[in-house]
Amino acid sequence: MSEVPAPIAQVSATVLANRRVGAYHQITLDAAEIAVAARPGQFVALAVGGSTSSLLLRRSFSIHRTRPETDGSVEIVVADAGPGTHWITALAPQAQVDMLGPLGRGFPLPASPGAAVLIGGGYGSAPMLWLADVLRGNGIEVHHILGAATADRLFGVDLVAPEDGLIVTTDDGSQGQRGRVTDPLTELLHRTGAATIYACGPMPMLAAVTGVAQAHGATAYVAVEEAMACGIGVCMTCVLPVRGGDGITRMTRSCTDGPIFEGGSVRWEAIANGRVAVPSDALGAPAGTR
Amino acid sequence: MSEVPAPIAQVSATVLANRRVGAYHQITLDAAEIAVAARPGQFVALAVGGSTSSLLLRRSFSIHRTRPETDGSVEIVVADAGPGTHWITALAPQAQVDMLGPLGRGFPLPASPGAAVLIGGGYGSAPMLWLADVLRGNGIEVHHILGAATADRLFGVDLVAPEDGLIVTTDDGSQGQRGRVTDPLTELLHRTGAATIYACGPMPMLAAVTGVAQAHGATAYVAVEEAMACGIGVCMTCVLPVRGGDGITRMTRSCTDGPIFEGGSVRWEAIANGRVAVPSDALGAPAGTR
Amino acid sequence: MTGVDLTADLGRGVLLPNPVLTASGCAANGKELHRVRDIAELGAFVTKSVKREPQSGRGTPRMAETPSGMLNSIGLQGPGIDAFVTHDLPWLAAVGARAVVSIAGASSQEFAEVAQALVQAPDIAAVAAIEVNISCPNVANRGLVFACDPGSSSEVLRLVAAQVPESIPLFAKLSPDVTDIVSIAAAALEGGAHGLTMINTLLGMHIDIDARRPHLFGGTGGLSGPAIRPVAVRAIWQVHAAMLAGRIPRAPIIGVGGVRTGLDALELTLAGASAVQVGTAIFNDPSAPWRVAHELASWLQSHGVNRYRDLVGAAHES
Amino acid sequence: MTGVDLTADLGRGVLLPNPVLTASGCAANGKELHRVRDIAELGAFVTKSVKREPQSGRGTPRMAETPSGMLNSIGLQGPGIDAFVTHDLPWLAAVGARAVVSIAGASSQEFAEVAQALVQAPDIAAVAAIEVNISCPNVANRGLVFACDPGSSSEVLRLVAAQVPESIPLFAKLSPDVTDIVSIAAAALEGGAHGLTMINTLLGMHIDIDARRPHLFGGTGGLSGPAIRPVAVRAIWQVHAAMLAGRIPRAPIIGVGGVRTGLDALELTLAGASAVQVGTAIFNDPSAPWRVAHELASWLQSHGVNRYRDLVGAAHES
Ligand SMILES: Cc1cc2nc3c(=O)[nH]c(=O)nc-3n(C[C@H](O)[C@H](O)[C@H](O)COP(=O)(O)OP(=O)(O)OC[C@H]3O[C@@H](n4cnc5c(N)ncnc54)[C@H](O)[C@@H]3O)c2cc1C
Ligand SMILES: Cc1cc2nc3c(=O)[nH]c(=O)nc-3n(C[C@H](O)[C@H](O)[C@H](O)COP(=O)(O)OP(=O)(O)OC[C@H]3O[C@@H](n4cnc5c(N)ncnc54)[C@H](O)[C@@H]3O)c2cc1C
Ligand SMILES: Cc1cc2nc3c(=O)[nH]c(=O)nc-3n(C[C@H](O)[C@H](O)[C@H](O)COP(=O)(O)O)c2cc1C
Ligand SMILES: Cc1cc2nc3c(=O)[nH]c(=O)nc-3n(C[C@H](O)[C@H](O)[C@H](O)COP(=O)(O)O)c2cc1C
Ligand code: FES
Ligand code: FES
Repeated sequence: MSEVPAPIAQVSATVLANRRVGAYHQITLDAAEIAVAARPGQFVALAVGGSTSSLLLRRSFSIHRTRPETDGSVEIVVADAGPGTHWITALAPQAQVDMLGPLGRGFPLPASPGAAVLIGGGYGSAPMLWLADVLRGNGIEVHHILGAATADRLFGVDLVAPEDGLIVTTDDGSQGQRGRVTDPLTELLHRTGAATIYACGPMPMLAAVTGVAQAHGATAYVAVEEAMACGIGVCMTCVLPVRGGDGITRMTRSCTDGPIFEGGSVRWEAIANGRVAVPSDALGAPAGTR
Repeated sequence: MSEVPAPIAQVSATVLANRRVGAYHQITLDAAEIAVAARPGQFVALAVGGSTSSLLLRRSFSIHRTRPETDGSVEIVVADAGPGTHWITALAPQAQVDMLGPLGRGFPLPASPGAAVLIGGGYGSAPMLWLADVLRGNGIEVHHILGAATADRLFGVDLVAPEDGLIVTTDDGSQGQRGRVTDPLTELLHRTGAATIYACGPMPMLAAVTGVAQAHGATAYVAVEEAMACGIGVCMTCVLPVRGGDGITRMTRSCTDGPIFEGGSVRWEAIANGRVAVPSDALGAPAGTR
Repeated sequence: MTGVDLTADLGRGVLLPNPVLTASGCAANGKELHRVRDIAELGAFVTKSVKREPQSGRGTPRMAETPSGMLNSIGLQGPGIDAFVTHDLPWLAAVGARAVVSIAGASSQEFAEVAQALVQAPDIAAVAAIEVNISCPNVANRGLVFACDPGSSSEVLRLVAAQVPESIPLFAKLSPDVTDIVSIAAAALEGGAHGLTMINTLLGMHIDIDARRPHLFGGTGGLSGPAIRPVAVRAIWQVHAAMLAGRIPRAPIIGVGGVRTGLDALELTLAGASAVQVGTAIFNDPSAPWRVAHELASWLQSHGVNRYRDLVGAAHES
Repeated sequence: MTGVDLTADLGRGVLLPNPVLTASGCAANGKELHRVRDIAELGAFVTKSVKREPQSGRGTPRMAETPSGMLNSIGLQGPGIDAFVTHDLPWLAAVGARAVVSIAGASSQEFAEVAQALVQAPDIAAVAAIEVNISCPNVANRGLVFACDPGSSSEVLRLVAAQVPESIPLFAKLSPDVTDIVSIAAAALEGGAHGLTMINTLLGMHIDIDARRPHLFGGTGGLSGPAIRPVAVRAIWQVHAAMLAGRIPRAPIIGVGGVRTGLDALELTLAGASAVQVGTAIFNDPSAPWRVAHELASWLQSHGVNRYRDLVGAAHES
């Protein structure tokens, strides 16, 4: 987590492919500059519509895959959630889209060798398969838990390498085990002796994963998803209360200091119902909240 | 000029064809409801972009042709002049566009039989060829003057019926006679005995045509082009000072009461440099302007 | 929509069948929009602000398109109250529309005279409410807009209220171009308004770069459209909050500013509006007022909300 | 661009190589945007408003997208003036950026203390100007924004001016949320401002319909982006016109509000701005400030205008 900020590339990326995968669109973009520099856990931010679009803010997406050596492509997995993603998921091959990346810090390697558990909730599994490749290349044994509300909202089940472990959960039991990704987690940690967990998905899932990790003495690296206006650290909209190495909690930008945080450093108790409060002991918290 | 307001159709029109013709795009739209009702001189108003477009106001275009009996199509001729027309001229076949029409009043038939002169400046010739067909069908002899700044900005020269007269002018002499559409007009009126002129084009051209017509005792029907926000008579942005039958000048909506006006009724002296002042004798003119 | 009660309550016993109205000046006086769809289906039809005498309005350009909005500088072109009462109001009555008549003046006296002529109209029964457009310049006060000054706002309402029977509610239409809209709302209510319409356009301007001069003939113009919706929501919220806190008397608010969809109408409602007007969106989509009402009803139905009125100001409860 | 003089004149001898600046709070304190392009190429770099102590800012959501704009409610998160002077300013000086330092406070006294700490900074030579962000709430005056009250505006500028050497121009940053922006401009200049920055955000709000509560953690937020450009142009026009008419002292204006393209920057310039800031457009396109400067220069060149300064207020001449 101590990379020196590299230059950010802004490219007019050509859409190479856009195909439907379950509830998502897997979109391949020609963006060699970004593909070369990116690491698992980093993200890209796309502008929506052209100069006459009323939507000004960029939309952020985890990088699913890059192919720096072949076609210089970057791949993302997008759920059609609102007007911005609606426009993005409708992009036809050959269309151009303004893309910034790679953004944020990637997943750190585990402190200790052995096994790691990778947890993806919904499209949160998008960055996990690439991360698995990198971990495996570093001699780490990989176990996946992929979960979603329903079978069509699972992503990547068929992309898991045969040598990796795989558990699938759905809330409604339409595929894999019925339940949450955390349900099989304790048993898996026991069984594999994994001391490192990587997780990407909705905030309540990340909080729950962190809880299990802590109970187990494991380290969880979580990829958070806060609403972002810029993606590059200039707007201060994407903050979370995160405890620093000095024990002080600061409202910390998830775009530049994240999106990967060590789960135990995030002040989850401040996060509820889609809102994040400023903990009263945070640096510079208003007097009233103390 | 005394039609009873008919209902206005609002259709999601499918683009059937979009082809480049000189400096313009000739766009064919599937809009049977409008095709059936329209008459030469009327126009349509298109919404630009979808629900996330920052461009809210409709763009108006004269109807070039309709084909109510075959494919129910409406054709317009569009110059790429700014962001709205840029979007429209880029429409691909099968795209949908929200279209209102037919709007405004059409060209009236001549009061007296005989010959008529039809003048089109730039894309202003778009409605003239259809008008020619209708006039010819009513036993009127048709003489065209088509003019533009340069050859590529002429429209419809090749579409003129062989039995009609045709004079072409360009400002730079790149096609036809060098000069303005009004240059050959006096001679043509003399030669043909035409007592009625129809003109569509830029405002200064319409003023000049009206001047020649008046000097000659002819009647000019001109299709004006004022900036329009709605096209249907509700916003009051598209007004011109027009003298009514009662001799009183009113700020008159060109979308509903026009776009065709009898040239002699328009207070041209109030129009200059892209602005229209309120004549001090207009109904309800502010005291200060008297 | 079966099962959903869309009734909007404008106070003083005036109930509208649904909460979607046109905005003054964005639908002329009815005939034009009636070619698109039956205006009697609307909650009410709000007419273009009418003054005592006929008005030519300003020269052109009268409008400029702006990002997600537009500027207009029409100058209240209109027929004058006598012609309105003779021609426009009878037509509105004949098609069965509920009319909200918007009145304007260059002096508080002119407002009162327009109101007087209006209430004497044979078709006064078609008038559901009067909207007093105090967002126009007061010649007696160096052209300062009435709604920018509490004293002028209060005076206009007082003189108008003196002319109008108790059965017709008066809505004062406020300008957002003020430091403290709550104080203007208070003054208008104190003067005699029974409700408030918020907001009128924001003062804006566009420069024609090539001509190096203001684009609009009138120089400045009024900014409207979705671009200003956040300002409308805030103004409605502030005034409704002041009512809930007992700082000003409770009164119905008609929300206006940037409404384009049923969700936009809901947003203004949750902030405190008892009904909602659709203005600039009509220029984009002339069926917008009917569509907004339909989208609103669909949302209520799919979210199990039985009465529109239960949502008025509901965001203040959290 | 050969042959085009882009110099912008901020008064008191401060000349910038080009008239395009970042807007406070839209570019952090430089390091982040420097990853996109060299910030020393900009006319100047405007820092995030800094207060005396570190500020956590508000909870989230801190933003909402709106049509052609956005709402923000950051709450002036920042390191406090001491950390700014120790870490941020030296970095800006080291990369050769011309800094315009934006300062804020909850009391006029706090403004003065921040200014005092700033002018004592070893790197004060990197400071081209100080922008006094008086568009923030005054705790001593029931939280009323300083810039909404002529007296408070004047007082802040007076106390700050007392701390700052003559060589550093002070720009007062005004809020558009006032009935009469010319009177606030007059008060700020009278207090000791050498110039004005216009405009800060408009107060707005967005309701979360499903949650039935204000979307922003802070309730209301500041509206910015192209949506508000017509309001910025109007404010600049009104104040520049008052200067031309001799009603208030002449002083340079830095224009800000909705600038996305070189043509937008020209529009603010023709209305009366001597330089222009780019804010929200950065979130859409982080290279926007450089692109705007380039587009501006291209326009000047293709239109045969040799000096940018000749266009300042030129639309008033027609
Ligand atoms: C670091 C990061 C990685 C992400 N990775 C993915 C991914 O791989 N696949 C995917 O489908 N989505 C991903 N998201 C979420 C995605 O950015 C949002 O779904 C998208 O911005 C919604 O935009 P919209 O216009 O469709 O929806 P709207 O809800 O209408 O968006 C309105 C505004 O809120 C913001 N917003 C809304 N929801 C979110 C959200 N969940 N996160 C951030 N901003 C939001 C938008 O950017 C926009 O400004 C990621 C978000 C972040 C921050
Ligand atoms: C009755 C009528 C018939 C027309 N027929 C044709 C036609 O057949 N072919 C054709 O190419 N053009 C025609 N025009 C002009 C066409 O409407 C404009 O070129 C177009 O609106 C410009 O939009 P824009 O976004 O591309 O340009 P911009 O200049 O960026 O437009 C900005 C705004 O100004 C308005 N506007 C700008 N120029 C005009 C104009 N000349 N007339 C009306 N509004 C304008 C636009 O509607 C928009 O609101 C007609 C206009 C009218 C009123
Ligand atoms: C072209 C135009 C004309 C208007 N005329 C009037 C008017 O006569 N009286 C009035 O009270 N408001 C008038 N308004 C303001 C609207 O009624 C409304 O308050 C404002 O436009 C904001 O709503 P909107 O964003 O839905 O348009 C006018 C607005 C426009 C765009
Ligand atoms: C996220 C955000 C944060 C801002 N923070 C500040 C600030 O700290 N100080 C300040 O004076 N203005 C601040 N502003 C206002 C901008 O500097 C600018 O005045 C306003 O956004 C209008 O310009 P724009 O439309 O180009 O963004 C902020 C704006 C935004 C969008
Ligand atoms: S998204 Fe702008 S600072 Fe993080
Ligand atoms: S364009 Fe709206 S009235 Fe004519």
